[in-house]
Amino acid sequence: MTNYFQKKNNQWSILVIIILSIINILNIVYNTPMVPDQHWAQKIFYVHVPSAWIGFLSYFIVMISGFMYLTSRDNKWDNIGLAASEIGTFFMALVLITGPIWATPIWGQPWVWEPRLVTTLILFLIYIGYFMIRAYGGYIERMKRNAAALGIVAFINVPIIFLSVQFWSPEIQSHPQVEMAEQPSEILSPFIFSLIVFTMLYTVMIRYRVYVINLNNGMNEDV
Amino acid sequence: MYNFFGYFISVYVIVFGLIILWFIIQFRSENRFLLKKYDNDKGMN
Amino acid sequence: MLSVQNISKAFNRKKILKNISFSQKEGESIVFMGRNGAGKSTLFRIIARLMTYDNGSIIFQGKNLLKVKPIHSSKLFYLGHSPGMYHPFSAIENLNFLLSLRKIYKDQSEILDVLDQFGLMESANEPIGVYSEGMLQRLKIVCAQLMDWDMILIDEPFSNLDKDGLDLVQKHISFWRSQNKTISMILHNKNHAENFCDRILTLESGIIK
Amino acid sequence: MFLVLLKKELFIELRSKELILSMVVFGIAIVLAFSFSSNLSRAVVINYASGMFWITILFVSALGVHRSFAYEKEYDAFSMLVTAPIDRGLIFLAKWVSGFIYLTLMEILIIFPFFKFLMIDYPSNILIAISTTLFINLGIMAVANLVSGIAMRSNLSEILLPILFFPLVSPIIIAATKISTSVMLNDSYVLWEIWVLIVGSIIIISGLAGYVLFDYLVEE
Repeated sequence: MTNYFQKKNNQWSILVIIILSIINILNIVYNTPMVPDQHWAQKIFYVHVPSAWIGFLSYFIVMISGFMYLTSRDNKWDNIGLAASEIGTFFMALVLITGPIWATPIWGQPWVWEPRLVTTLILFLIYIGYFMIRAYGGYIERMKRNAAALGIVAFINVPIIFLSVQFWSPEIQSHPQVEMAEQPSEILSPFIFSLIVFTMLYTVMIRYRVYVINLNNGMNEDV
Repeated sequence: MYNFFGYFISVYVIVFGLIILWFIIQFRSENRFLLKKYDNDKGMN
Repeated sequence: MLSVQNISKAFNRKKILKNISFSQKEGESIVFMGRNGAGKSTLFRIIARLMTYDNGSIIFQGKNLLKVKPIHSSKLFYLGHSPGMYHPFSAIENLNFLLSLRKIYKDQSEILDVLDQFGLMESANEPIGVYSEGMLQRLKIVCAQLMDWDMILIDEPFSNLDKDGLDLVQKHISFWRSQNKTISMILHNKNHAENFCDRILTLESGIIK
Repeated sequence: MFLVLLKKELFIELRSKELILSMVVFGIAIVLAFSFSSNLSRAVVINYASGMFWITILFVSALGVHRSFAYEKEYDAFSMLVTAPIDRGLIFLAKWVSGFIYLTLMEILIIFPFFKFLMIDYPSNILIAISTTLFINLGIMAVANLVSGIAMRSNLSEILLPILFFPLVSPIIIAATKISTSVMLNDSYVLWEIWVLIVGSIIIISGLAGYVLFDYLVEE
């Protein structure tokens, strides 16, 4: 039971991630255009949207692993579900922290009923309930089933929450970069690069977390 | 030229700081489990 | 009739049942014994599909219960510790509901005279919330008598029964056995077990001895 | 088979009348609280009325669905229901429809004091108002039963149910308030047609999810 980072390829992966992140930050700071009136605040976009993308991606993985766990009853899927939900909620929290910071310079007031932010908030609240179920769901095997079911229910509600919030606040001037396609290419390419780096970072994080969970479960089993 | 620079820096510090913090927490909890497991194995044989 | 192959179940990672396997032929009756917490009730609840299990398989009348729709286990009946009925309903309403759940249509007189046999006639119309433990136990046996099943799982049929309640239940169980029905029970004292079953299996910390 | 389960749900309520009484009393208490706090001008109350109404319905349905599952826990009646040879999704459907009936009954009793206490005049076309309210009740009860199916067996179900229920029901509440305000001001249908579609999609999705997931949730 060695350390996760004693294995050769894991060391390589974490090194690659560190280098790529540094390149990513330098790339964002230096060769992205300075949008006339937003100046530096616009550059938050390169971090804010990828972490939101990872949050929703990991909640999607929670749904998939929940579905697989319910059908195949294999503990492996539940570990993935737990790891994905933890990292997903971590990134959603990041989005909810950086959102208002980004909104103050651009729109003047911190919290704005913008569809994406509100969907993130609602999902974040649902996942607080998810971790409550994991803590108080009765004995472990049943708690895993309930958590998997909630993971599925939470994600199938994402499109509905997004749609209902979208129509609820059309009058608010929408997210600055809502039309991803028409962005000038020199904004788009660093954004795509940052998105890729964040996704790779996410894969390393989730593998590491699953390894630690297995260690934890393995340790309890022998007791 | 450097207006809103404060917001930019704070967001990046928060995001990458918390990610590094997360890795540190995982690393420490992993060591704790390995240590506990090592005591178990040592105690066992 | 029923074959259980290496069922195992864990609560909070503590293995309660470790690879239980046994089989039961038509008309054979088995008594499970073992001290409290050995996993007897858990095994019964798993067979009755009330509780999930980690691995293994249960074949009832040739069908794997996990893979198949619940309709196929209609001939299997389970009586647990708790009466499993609704406290606001009266005895008759509960029985009618449970019978219609299994698409069995019996006229009222038949229900009434079985209730009469068990001495529950005078309180048949009161909500079972006011029944005593012994009356609830008799009501469970009445329910078993009315249902049509090929195999029954009874969890401690003789608990908190008075003298003639005991004779009544014993009479019915031997009546069922004479009708070549498969019965598996959980009992605690030996002499009861002797004259009611062909085989005794003791469950000791998750393994069948 | 579904009718048998539904008949049981309705009879159990006729027998003890616990559920409806607690829902009505709780609803009236909330309406009283609103009417005391809203001594504002009638104009303000008009556009808040639908919000107040749906908040009352939200809390009352959380209470109601929790009560209806509490019956199953007494004497472990659920075990006989689960071991019966029926498809477990039917239990969810029966709970859903009986919850819908109770909620509608409760609303009928609440509507009169609600409009009187808050001095609001009734919406002009009653028919549309009633049909939309029933439609939204169905949506709320679908989510409520799905969530209580998940939280019911855990030992902290009283706390878990509201925590899980309110975030999940928030899209319906947004849609409900939008529909009710536009019904009150009787705008043309095309304006609030999107909200009816949203509530419809929630009903379909929660209903299906409940029907499929209940098989896994119901086993101990």
